[in-house]
Amino acid sequence: MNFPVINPLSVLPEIILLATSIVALFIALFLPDRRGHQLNYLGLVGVLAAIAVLPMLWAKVEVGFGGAIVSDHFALAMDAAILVSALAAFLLGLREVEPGADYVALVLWAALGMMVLTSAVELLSIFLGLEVLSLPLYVLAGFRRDRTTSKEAAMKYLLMGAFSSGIFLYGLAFLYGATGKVSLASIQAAILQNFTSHPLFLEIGAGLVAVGLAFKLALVPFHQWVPDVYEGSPTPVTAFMSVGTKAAAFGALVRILTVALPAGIVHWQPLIAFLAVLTLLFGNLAALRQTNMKRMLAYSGIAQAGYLVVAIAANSQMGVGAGMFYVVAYAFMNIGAFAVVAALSGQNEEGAEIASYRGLAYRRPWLAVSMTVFLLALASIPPLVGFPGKFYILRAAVSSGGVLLAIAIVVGTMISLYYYLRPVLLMFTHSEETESPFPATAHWTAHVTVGVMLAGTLVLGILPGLLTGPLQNAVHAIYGL
Amino acid sequence: MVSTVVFWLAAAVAIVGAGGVLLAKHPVHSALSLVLNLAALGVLFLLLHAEFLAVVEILVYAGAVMVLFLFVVTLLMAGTKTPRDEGRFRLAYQYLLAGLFGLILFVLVAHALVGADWMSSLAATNAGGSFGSIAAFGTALFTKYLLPFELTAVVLLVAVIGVIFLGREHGATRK
Amino acid sequence: MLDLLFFLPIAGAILLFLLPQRVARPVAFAVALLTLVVSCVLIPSAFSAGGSYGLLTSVTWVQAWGIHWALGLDGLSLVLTILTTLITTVAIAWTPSRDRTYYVLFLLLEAFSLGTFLAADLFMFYVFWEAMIIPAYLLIAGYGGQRRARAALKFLIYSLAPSLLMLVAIVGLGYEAFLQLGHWSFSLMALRHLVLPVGVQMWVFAGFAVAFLVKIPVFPFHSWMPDAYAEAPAPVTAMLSAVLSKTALYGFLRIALPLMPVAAHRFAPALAVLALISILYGAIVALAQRDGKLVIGYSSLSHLGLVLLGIAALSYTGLEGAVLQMVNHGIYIAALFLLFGVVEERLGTRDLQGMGGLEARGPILAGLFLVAVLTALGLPGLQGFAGEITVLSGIYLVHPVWAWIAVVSVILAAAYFIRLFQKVAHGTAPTEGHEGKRPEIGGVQIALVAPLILLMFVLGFYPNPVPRAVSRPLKSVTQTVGVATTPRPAATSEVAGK
Amino acid sequence: MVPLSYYLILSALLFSIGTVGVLVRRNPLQMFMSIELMWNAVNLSFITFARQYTNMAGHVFVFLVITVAAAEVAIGLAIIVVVFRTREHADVDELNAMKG
Amino acid sequence: MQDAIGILLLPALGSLIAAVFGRALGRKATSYITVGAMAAAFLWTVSVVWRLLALPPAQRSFDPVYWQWIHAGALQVHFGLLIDPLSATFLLIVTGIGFLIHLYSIGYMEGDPNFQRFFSYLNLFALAMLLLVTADNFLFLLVGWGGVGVASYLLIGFWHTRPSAVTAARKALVLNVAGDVGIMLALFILVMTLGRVSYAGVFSHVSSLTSLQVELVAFLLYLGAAAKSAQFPLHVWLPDAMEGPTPVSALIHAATMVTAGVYLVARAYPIFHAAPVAAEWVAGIGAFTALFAATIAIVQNDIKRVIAYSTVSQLGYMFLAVGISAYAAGIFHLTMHAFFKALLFLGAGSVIHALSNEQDMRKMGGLKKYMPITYWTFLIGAAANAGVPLFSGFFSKDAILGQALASGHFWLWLVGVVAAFFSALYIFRLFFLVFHGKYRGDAHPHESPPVMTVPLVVLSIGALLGGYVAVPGAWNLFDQWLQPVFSRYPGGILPAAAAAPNWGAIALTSVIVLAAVYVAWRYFAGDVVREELPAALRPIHKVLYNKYYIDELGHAVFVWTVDRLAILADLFDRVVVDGIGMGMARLVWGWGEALSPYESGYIRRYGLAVLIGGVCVVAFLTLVQ
Repeated sequence: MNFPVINPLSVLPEIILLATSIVALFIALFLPDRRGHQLNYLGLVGVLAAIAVLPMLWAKVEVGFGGAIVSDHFALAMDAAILVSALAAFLLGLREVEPGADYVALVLWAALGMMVLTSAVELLSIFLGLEVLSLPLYVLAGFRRDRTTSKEAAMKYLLMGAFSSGIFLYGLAFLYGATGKVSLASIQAAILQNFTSHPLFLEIGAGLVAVGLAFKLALVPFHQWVPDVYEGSPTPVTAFMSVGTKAAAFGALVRILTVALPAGIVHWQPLIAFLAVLTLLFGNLAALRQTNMKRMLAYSGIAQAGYLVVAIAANSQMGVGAGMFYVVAYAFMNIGAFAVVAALSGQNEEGAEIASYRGLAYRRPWLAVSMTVFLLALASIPPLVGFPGKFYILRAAVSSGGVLLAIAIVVGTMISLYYYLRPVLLMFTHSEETESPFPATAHWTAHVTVGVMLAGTLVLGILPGLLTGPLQNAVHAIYGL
Repeated sequence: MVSTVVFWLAAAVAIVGAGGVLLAKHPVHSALSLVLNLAALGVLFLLLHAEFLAVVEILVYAGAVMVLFLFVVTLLMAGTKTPRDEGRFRLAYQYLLAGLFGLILFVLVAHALVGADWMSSLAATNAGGSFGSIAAFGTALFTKYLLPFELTAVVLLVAVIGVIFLGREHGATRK
Repeated sequence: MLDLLFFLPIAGAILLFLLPQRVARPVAFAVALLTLVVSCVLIPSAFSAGGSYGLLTSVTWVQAWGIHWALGLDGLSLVLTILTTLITTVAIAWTPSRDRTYYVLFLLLEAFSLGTFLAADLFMFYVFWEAMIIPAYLLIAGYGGQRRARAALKFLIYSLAPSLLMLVAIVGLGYEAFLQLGHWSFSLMALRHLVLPVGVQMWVFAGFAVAFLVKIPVFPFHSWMPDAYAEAPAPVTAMLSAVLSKTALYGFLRIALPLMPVAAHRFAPALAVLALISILYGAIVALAQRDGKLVIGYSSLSHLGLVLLGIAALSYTGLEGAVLQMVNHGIYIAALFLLFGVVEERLGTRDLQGMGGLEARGPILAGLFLVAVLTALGLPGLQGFAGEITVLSGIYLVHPVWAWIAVVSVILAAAYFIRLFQKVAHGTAPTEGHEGKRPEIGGVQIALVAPLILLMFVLGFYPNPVPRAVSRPLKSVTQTVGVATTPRPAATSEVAGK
Repeated sequence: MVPLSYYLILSALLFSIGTVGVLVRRNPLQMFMSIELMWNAVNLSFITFARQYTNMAGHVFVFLVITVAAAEVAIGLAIIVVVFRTREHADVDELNAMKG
Repeated sequence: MQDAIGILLLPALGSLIAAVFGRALGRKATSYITVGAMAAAFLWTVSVVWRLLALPPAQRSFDPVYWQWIHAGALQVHFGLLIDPLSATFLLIVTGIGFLIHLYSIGYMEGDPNFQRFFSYLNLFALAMLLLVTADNFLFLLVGWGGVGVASYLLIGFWHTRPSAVTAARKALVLNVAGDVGIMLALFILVMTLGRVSYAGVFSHVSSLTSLQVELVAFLLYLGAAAKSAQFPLHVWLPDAMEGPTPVSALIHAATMVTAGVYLVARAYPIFHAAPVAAEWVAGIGAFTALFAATIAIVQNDIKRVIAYSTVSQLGYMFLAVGISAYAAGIFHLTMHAFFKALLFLGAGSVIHALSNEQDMRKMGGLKKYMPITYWTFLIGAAANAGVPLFSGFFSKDAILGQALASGHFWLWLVGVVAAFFSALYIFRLFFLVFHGKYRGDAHPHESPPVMTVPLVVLSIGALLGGYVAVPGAWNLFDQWLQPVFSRYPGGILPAAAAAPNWGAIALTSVIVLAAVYVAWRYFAGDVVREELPAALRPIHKVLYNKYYIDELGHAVFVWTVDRLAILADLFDRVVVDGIGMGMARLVWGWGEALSPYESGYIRRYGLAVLIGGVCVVAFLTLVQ
């Protein structure tokens, strides 16, 4: 037997997360339950350690497990976004979810699954990554078992998730069936050498795989679970999965579609473009009428996914770069927004009703200003990070001839202005009520999260060049596969 | 020749089992139909030289998993009750559309499959070499596909911890 | 030095956060004044020889996207820069606010407006263009009148939504640069070298034009204007009308015309039609307003329509007149809004029916208001006339019919402005309420508005510095647009720009 | 000899029946069973393809799918129990507290 | 001649000081400063004229340029002053009569709370008027033009608590601005065609314009002139302008501003010469206005209104003159008119002042014995206005009529003669109603203070003797004085002017005028006012009394229409324009709402969407390719 070269470096962050989770579970055996929440900090440390090794790994592309997984720049960049969102899950989790070892372990595993999904280059690992991502999230969505909405979220997520996993799996089967290969590189090679058993298999496979990932990305019409699950899940989990899942699914979609399945042969490009337009229009329109902040952010997230997918539809290196940038941008602004919601919430999501934000600027100026910044960033107002993000995507769209895509983005953004800016207006309107619905203080970790996200939103907004250069390398890396 | 007969028999059973899952009123009946379906699939796996997987399918799936299902069906008193009738037509055209698009899906995929001419040339017998053997399977699993195999460990861990968490009496263990 | 102009107000805004509330107003004023001084100090350097800009700072901002932090100063940006700093200085200290944030936002508004005028890179132009809207929005939303929430949101959406089309246009230009130059670029100077296909020119121009037309505003894109102008506090309205609207007109001169000359020719008739409608429509609607602020607001619609018409004429004289009128409009409209703000504050209403007798009870205020009104209605000898006559003759040179139509508004302007003044100043004072407060302007405000009043006279009798300052940039615009300008004496043989 | 495409068509049929099952059943357990049906239909495809290419990857895939399915069932059933233990009817249509 | 600008600066300073420091300086000091400024300006003017006279006639023209006003493309304008006999004449009128009226105002406005402001406005007016007449280009002419309009607006509306004054002021301003627009348009044509706006530049290149262009320019200039000089049908603002204080009426609405139109036509004579159609039009409208206004004046009862219509009528004569190219005659009449009309207004002001602001002539009468100085000076003014032989008006009016006849405009001459009859009739009707008969009012009439009577006396001397600078058949100093101006470019001198006076025509007019005076004496010198009229005359009286309903017509056509249009446009703005924007917003919102049912909360429905979406995806990929 020829054992493959495992190359632990290629999965170093994953190993760190896994080790941390094991340690957490182990410690939990000896820790009194009331101190269980301290494990949260352990999780934090684990994630920080994983983040810390990313720059080390940046130097060189590491291939592991006989080519099943690569730690290239693309993967590392996506990992960063995922880890940041995992960080948020820990930082924000202290108050709402009463975390213990189980919470810590589940979050870490979900993050692990996400990271595998973005770095796996072979169908089996991709599938496993998707499942490792999904299963903990089903549980996490229902983590507040005392809340009907949380349980309902778990149920909906589970059933829809398993259903779409089935579809995804069937798609993988067809990709496998078309070429007899499971590694993306060899699939691509087979396609390019016209060595496919039947071209339609590729199309079916690409379609079903896209549907499965579109489900995770919350593209219309596969998005319907998103508002319910985001609303019902505990806020830290929502923050985590809204960003992490999208980053992971984006990574996988990029690897499978733009890298493995050349758009000239497998005709997914118009499809993805259509889905993108549908998604961003639908998401923005549906967000208009929301009264619950989390639900509004869920629809906003759908719309944002639409923008993100435009980057894929551009089917170019620039598009991939734009998508990566946007994922990072989205991580900062979206987590930031959820962080403010969490900071305003105690046990019971007091911060979810938009109406209760009235006059916030005069009661909690720091949070109100931060929220304003995040919402403006989501509305892609310069000089906040959402703007260069969207600029990059527009650039990619226009340069691949997709002026209509660009116009669609613009129309979607126009619609979005209303719902992003109405809360801002509300926060800056003097309120007659003296009674604040929010708890008087927030946990310090929430403030830290808000601060970090604010810094990211501003710094990357003003100096997008910090990211664009490295991302350019990342794009080359993925195409150099 | 035998294999042809076995295929048609197993296929028929599998379809019947699937139909049972789809149509049976009581969940227990559905579960039993699914067992039937899985058993038939096991037979088909055998025909395709996947002896090990056939065993796994029947042992793990038809055995362990379905027992778990039945266990839960009986655990949930509510599960034995059928859903209220008044809600049946709440999504009236759901049935119509689901059936229609299920059919379209099948037709689309089948259309692609029928068009694939290479399919006819398969010899059901000896594919040669060690294909389908446990040894070959094990080799593949532990060499080329080591990473996914390792990941299943995480999946199982998730299952364990998740179920422990969910099964715990709420609020009993903390504070 | 140029960067200083932008960062000074930004630094001031940050500083204000750290200082106690009670010094906010003087500090904000000092910062604004300092900015004004800096902008005046820069006057000579705007005309130093060399490239198209007299002063240019350029640092790579985002390498990968070909974006530069580039600020450029030439005569055109100079006059608008000084206008901005001047109006800000006057407006920021106009009314005392109990809230430090007010001044912070005001300084941010100044900084971003300056950025828009100075940007030598389209990306930067867009960034400032959008960023500018936010402080304005918050100023309306936080400090406006009764219906401010609706007004602010309307302002915001009307301002931001069309700007996004401009963003697409900008990206399109960048891509064209990539196709032709081999690298992405948004530098105005680099983009001038492009030879854009007509189709591209058309849609890019359209993208810019829509954003600009809404911001100016021009009929039928003006419906944010009545709400925003009416509900915003007077100094903010002054900024909106005096400075923010100019950014759009400036955009036409700086970007739309020189970069898309063919499209400019094709779109000019359409722009002219909209401008003509605005001119007459604004004037007619102004006649019917009961809200004094809206009379001024609709007058602005009419007057800015004239500026746009001057631009659409694409003649050198028209452009010179347009810029002159931009400066003039900025000064008198700011004065009008500020002074009317005092009236409103003292009488507690904007309804003209409930006013009157100001001439007897607040003669100084009435006198200052009169001067501003006369300037605005284009009284010969005051500053409004200089711009009006130049822009109209510029239009007449090319399209006499446009000028014939536009000139009707001069008569209407006399009618509605005099109606406004008479309602405010003449007649007897309303009998109910208001007896407590003497409707007279305060000393500080007199000192603040005095420079504006003075400028109305000075620029009325000696407007020449403005056209002289902008002649080089505008000549280069007309050269690009390729319109044979009027026969000019030999002095014009020196070639400006590229 | 039965052509391999027959297996695949059978697989497609079972998959379609599974999807329809998910959409028409209201009992969460039956929905879940339908999902299992889908997954197993896919398994059949994998094995068929593996047979076609005499490539063990399909087999490994099926093995992994079965493992994951087992784990998923465990978690899924646990969630179903948590959700429906307190309810009278096991009807997913009753879970619509969140919508719009 | 560089220093001629001082004439402008003096009133400018006076106005500024009175406006800014008036309150601090007090009434007395303010009046000294402003009146002093006018006096100094007058003396300065005299010195300028003196120096002009010292030069040979052909060199009596100076055009100092002070600064470049604007240099923007085609528009290049310098600020410069043109000092020649024509502008010098106006300078003399404006500063001289202006000084007298300033002086008079000290008495008249005594006790007004806004005394200082009044003088500031008066000086401002003087500044604008001086600028108007000395500007060396059309643009600065327009500056002065607009300036006098605004000063007039301010002074008409000076008593701003009177609603009628406010309305009258607005009417005056809007109509004046309408006239400004005419000049602006003319200016644009000049800029476009000649690239010049200076008089010298334009006049020496008139020949390069097409005849259509030059006619258009002439008509547009005339539009401005007609608005300012109250020519039919733009005269409607002038009678209403009598709402202002009487010195204002005297200065602005009689002596100076309203004659600016005549000045403009005279100044632009090369253009009008090249535009015969426009010139005929000017003359025709002038003659018509002379008759038309005179008929109205006969039946009015308000003393100032009569004089106002008289002004309109006299302006008609002047336009008649300049229209037939009898420029010197027109300016001559203008000058004489300045004397006697200022005199009449100030006299009327004296009466009104004496009667505590009573303006209705039916409540006057018999004032002869209370106010002797006013009576005698007024008599001179009335005689001059009527054209009674040997008074100044006689000479100037006959110069116009004579040249009309000589140049072959028989019908214009006839209209002028008929108007002369009415002129004499209305002014002596006024005179007899006010000063003869029995006093019918209830105030206590008294003679005005010297500060008011001295100007009356001075003006009456002018009205009495001014005419003798040009005695028909003997000498014409006035023509000689203006000759260098009108001979510079072709068309300034009417060939007929040299012809011998038509003694028959002069005699005829004299007889007609004297007949009119007799009729007036016969009917209006009695103790009571005759109210009853013959039945045949009643409808005519009604039409005349209502000024031919021109005001009503204008109101209906313009004011009413524009007001309705404004209200409609405002409605349109609120409902349609705003509605479209808001409607789009609501539409988008509606789409958002419409999506709501699809997010039903039912898991199975979500699954169905996934299936349908998935099937569509697969169908697209497998079938569409």
